[in-house]
Amino acid sequence: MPVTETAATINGVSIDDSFAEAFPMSGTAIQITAINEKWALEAATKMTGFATSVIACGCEGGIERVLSPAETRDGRPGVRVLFFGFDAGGLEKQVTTRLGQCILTCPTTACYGDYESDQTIDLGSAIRYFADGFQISKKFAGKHFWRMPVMEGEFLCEAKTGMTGDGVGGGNLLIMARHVEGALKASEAAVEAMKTVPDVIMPFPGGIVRSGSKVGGKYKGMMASTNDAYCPTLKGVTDTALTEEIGSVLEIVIDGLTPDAVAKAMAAGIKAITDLGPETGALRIGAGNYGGNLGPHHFHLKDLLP
Amino acid sequence: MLTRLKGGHVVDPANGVNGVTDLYMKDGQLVSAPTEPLSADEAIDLSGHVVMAGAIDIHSHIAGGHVNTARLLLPEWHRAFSSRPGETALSRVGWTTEETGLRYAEMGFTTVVEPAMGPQAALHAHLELADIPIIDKATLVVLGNDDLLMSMIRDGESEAAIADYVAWTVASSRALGVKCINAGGSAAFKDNVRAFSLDDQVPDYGVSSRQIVKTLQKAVHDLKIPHPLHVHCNNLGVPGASSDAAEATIAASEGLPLHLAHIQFYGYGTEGKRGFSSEGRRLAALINANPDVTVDIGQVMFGQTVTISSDELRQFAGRAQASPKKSIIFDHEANGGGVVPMDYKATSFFNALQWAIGLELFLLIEDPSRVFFTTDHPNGAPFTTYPDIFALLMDREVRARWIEALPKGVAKWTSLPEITREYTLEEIAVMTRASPARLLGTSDRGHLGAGATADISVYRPSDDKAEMFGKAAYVFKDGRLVVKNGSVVARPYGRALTLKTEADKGMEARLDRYFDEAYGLSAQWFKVRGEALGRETPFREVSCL
Amino acid sequence: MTFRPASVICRLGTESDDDLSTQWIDGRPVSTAEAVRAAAEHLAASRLPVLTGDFNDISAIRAGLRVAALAGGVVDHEGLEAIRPAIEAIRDAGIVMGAPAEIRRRADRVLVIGPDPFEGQDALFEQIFAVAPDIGARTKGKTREIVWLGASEPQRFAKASGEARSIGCPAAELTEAVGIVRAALAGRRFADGPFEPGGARALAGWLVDAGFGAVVFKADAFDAIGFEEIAGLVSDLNARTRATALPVFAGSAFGSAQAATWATGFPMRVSFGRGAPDHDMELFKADRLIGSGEAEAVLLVAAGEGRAGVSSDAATILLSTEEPPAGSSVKVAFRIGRPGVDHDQVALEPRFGSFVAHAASAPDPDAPSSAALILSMIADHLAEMAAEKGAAA
Amino acid sequence: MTGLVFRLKGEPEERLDLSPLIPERLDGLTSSEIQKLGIGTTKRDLKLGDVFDVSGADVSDIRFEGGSARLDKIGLGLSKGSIRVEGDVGFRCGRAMRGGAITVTGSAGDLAGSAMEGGELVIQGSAGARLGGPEAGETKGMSGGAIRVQGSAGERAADRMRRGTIVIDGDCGLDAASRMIAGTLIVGGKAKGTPGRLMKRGTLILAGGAERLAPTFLDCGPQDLIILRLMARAIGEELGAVPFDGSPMRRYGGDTAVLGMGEVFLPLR
Repeated sequence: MPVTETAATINGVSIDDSFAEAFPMSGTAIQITAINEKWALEAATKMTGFATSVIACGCEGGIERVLSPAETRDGRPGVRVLFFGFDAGGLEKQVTTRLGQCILTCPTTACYGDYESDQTIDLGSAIRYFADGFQISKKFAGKHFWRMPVMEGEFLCEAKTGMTGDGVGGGNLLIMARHVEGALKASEAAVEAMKTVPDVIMPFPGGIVRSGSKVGGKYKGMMASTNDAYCPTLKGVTDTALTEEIGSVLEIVIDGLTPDAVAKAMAAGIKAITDLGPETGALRIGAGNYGGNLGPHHFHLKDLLP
Repeated sequence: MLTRLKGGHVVDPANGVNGVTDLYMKDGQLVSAPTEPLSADEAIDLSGHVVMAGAIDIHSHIAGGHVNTARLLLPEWHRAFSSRPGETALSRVGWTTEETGLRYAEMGFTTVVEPAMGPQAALHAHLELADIPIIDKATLVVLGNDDLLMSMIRDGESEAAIADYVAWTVASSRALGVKCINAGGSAAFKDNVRAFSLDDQVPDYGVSSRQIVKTLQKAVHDLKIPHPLHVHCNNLGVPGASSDAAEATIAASEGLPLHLAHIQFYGYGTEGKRGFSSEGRRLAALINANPDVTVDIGQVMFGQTVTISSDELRQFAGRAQASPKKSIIFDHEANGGGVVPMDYKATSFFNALQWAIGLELFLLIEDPSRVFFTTDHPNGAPFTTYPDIFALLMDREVRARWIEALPKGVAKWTSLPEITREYTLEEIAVMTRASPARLLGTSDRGHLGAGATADISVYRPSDDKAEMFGKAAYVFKDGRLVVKNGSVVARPYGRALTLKTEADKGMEARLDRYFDEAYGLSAQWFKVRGEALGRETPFREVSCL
Repeated sequence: MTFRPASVICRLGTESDDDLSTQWIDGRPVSTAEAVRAAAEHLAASRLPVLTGDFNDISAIRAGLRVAALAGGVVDHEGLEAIRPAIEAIRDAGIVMGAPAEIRRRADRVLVIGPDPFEGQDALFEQIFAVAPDIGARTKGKTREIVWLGASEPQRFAKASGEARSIGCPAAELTEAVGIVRAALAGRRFADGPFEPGGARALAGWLVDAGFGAVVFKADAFDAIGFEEIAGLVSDLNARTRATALPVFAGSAFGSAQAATWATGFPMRVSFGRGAPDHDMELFKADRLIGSGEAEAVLLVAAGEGRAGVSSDAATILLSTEEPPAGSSVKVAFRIGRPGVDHDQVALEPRFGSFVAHAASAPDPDAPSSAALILSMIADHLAEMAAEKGAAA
Repeated sequence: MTGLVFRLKGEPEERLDLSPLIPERLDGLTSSEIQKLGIGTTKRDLKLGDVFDVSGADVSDIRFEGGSARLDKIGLGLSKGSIRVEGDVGFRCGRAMRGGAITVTGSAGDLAGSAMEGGELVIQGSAGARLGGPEAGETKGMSGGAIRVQGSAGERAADRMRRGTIVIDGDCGLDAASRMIAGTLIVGGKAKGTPGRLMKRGTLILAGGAERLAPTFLDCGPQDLIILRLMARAIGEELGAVPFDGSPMRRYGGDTAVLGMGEVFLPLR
């Protein structure tokens, strides 16, 4: 039975002396604007659909936040969306495919790069041929755009967006509670707090994943399988990480454009969970790792306490 | 005044001289050593220097309508272009008549042949030549796309009649020889034909390119014009078809002398994934095996230049590759032509291979008296690149450095890296002095024997051959010192060398009628009179064989 | 027929056989040598002299360029402004062009655009249009069809061998008319233009179906864009068939421009102010230089009646076929003979598409010297002055 | 270190070639070397010291006190630093510049910003013909950077323009944007003549309207386009307020005589 030391107990919530082990990913950000927030969100939601885990979805993506008209490039309501992939090539393929299917198609949208870097991936440059020779390239004020005539009017898309190879995937918190209601409440509070942190997304449904995983499995070809050490139903028969009072565990996975952004998000999550307290929320906060030998980024919970 | 040129290393293969000896000149001519050596009025010490006859360029587009059109088309490449910061690639060219003479003289060249003068532009060409200082000049007049010649062949007129027409054209235009450019190709292009080979027939005439070449070759031979027919073959620059055209034309020489121009542009095969490979080795072998044939190279060098040619059909095709993107194409009566700017890039696989093919031909053609030193100025490169080419021929280490810098994969497609030959000074003198003079029939030059015109170039020996041949230490033109330490110190005007031919009276009358009836032109307009050129001695006549 | 030398090889005659009635300094008759010396000294002393006029003899422009080179001056031609658009269009975008002699024998369809290109050039008109095409497998024996775009009547083309018709078009909209023919040729759309859409498409089709089409126009009747548009039409046509352009140049400017091009690399408005030739169509315009005061000396070559008028205040050296006007700013004046009449002349011959040496039609040993000779003498004197200066230094 | 100042002594008798007076070429020269720079255009071989008083030292901050329409080639090939001219300039101001900034408080002659590739050129007065255009024979005009003319411009502004932005607050002369290859020309006043002839691509925003358009320009109707808003905003931030605000304009496509991928925006009215 693994022994987990407690690093601290805050407002009755105990925090493991553990760390989240995270991996480098290629990341990027784009800005989607539309005639109103509804259509910007429609496009962003579609584009980030089925983008929970890079293993099966090709990328991890999510809405970072909704942007006010004052914050967007064209003065319309917008959404900032982040995507992460294993490498630049894979990321570009996913982003441009999703761009073509979900933004190009969506009424009134425009799309801009929203990450400054010398390293870039194509946006409009990749999908411009849809315009069948009627595409127009515009370069001004140091920016390059493609304009594509569409039935609704004209789809405007920046040629490229910046990308980073130093993004971080797999920051996480494990939220352990007496029962599922408490775990969910604590997790939701944490996700809401994390959403205020720039440059991060929580790619799973509502930001939360119940099927936390370990590497590999007994069946050939499975890259990941259920994290049995945290499954409450297996508490007795497996090498569990759970104590008796833990009846349900949820996980929040965080991808960020920088390690710092991931750390800030985790800290915000911990604060939200501890603020909620053990009665309505979680009893304990842990983090997932693989012993520290696989991922270069180690986010120790004790460093992130409120 | 007798001048003694003392103690130089004289390289004069025409007279079998290769060693330190004195030369004497008087009244613009070389003379035999006087019995009393101290009798010279003036002595110039050339010890430690290499002394050769003035160099002769047999194929360089230096004057005439198309050359001037190229100047007109490309003001932005001119040296003096008002506001372009820095030097441009073409800016070192002798782009004006004035600079043409100066730049050639500085390298020790004293005779240059403009190889493509249309009969209708003869006065224009000679006006420009008259404005080129220092050097002597000559022209080849272009036939082979003209209605009259093709009609005469079609109608089975006698060889004598055709020869009379050729003689009239040479005499009227004050040419030194005859050139034939993609025989029938320009005429066919005017009938919307876009590809034309040796055995293709010109529409409306039913005469093949081969027939035209053979007919002209025979006429030139029968007229005892020293310079054999100067042929620009069909399909220039077309991978595969170009080398086939050269091969077929070489085979067609059939025992009579024939000169093939800028053979490099025909050395293109179709192997490899780019469909572009070297046929240099094969062409060199063909030329080695055909002693009737002489060639000049038309070496390509890297940088901005412009192609100037009366091969209207190929120039029109080349306009797609124009860089910068603009060109001028002419539909003249008889010949056409085109001016297409070209930027040969060292980074281009194609251009790099073109460069290599030219050098392969230079180095694999064994007899230096049958291969001539040209870039087809400015088609392959401006003539101002000559010093670099001398270095490439004379120094294999220089070649190795250039090959090293080529794009990856080029070396695989050429035998150039394996070739170890280095041209000797004597071979250079054969290629650029003795043989060109013999080829042109100008026995007064190309050598340093008594009676020769005192056109002499003196070089300071150097391991850096580009430096040595780029700036002559001294150049004498007609015995007068015109260049010292690579700079022009005097700029007299030279003359145009013209052939002493006489037109048949009957042909004269026939052509008066023909040009009037067929074209609404006066035959008199084709006749170049020296008085119109405004020089004291515009011409020097060369005898037929 | 003889051709009298008229250029640099000539030297001054002796004072005794000199005609004192053909040159003046400040209105005072002087010897040729005196006048030449005064002209040379004046040019040498001036900051930026400008040579202009009609230079209607290639020998004269060659000598004039030499004068300018030696005097650090500018050379312009009074006819240059008219052909400037043609020069600019040709060098900016290129052209496919043909010789009249070839068009005569081969062109089965001729599109004439704009004002009558053959006004004052009857011989050129005769040369091209007196006969039907007689060579070319695609053209021989065909009846030549002529369309004149921009005329209400075929006028002179009614006399041509073949069939002529006209298509009206306002002069100001000719470039646009050519533009819509190009659009029609490429299958692109166009709005209502100077002639009806069906007409534009029909004209485009007619051109494409030619065996050898010719597009003939007055070289100075269009601005540079208009010229480029016409050249573009011919270029477009050549992708599918054969066609050639014939811009018809009048006057001596284009020939002079060609001579300037071989001598300096540029087709005039060339300055030797800093030694090497420099080119600018605007800055080195004679009128502008004189008007602004940047040039304070002018050498004017004027042939023909009423040409001797000198309007500027700049000190002028005048070479004129007329007597110089009294009381003008003319400092040194030379009476010159008429090229082609009193003297032989080298000029661009439109029918030939190249230069022709014309013998004097009425050679007169007593005629005043040619402009070429006077200019050559001035150049020689400038060269001597430079040599003396060099020797002194 | 104070900026380098060239004070014009008086109206020069001849045109001056001031192309040597850019930071790249002045750097490392002593004051007396600068005085001896040849800037004349006639055989008199005029030196800089004959025409200007020189003070200051910082070559990256050059100022001309006093201008003249005879001061040609100011900032030719400039790649860094700034040049300010208090007064007029002659031909080719900022030609082929690649970076840096030039401000002219007066007016400029022909070919201002000719074939420029980068940097910013501001002319507070008016500009002559061929603003941003190519020199004789060149196949490309302006290919980058930004030009603002607060007055009007002469004929053929933006000829053969390939990239970059030109804003003219006043009118522009005949045939603006002729042979345009790409890029953006914005005109606040009236565009005279027939703008856009032979344009292949590129954008003309003619906020003050055009005298006429050729029939090879086709009306595509009123368009409400994000790109207009974006350009108004981004170019406004770069060069100051622009004479359009991104609201709908009428779009024409052309010139179909050539490629037809260009566009002209005119006010709805």
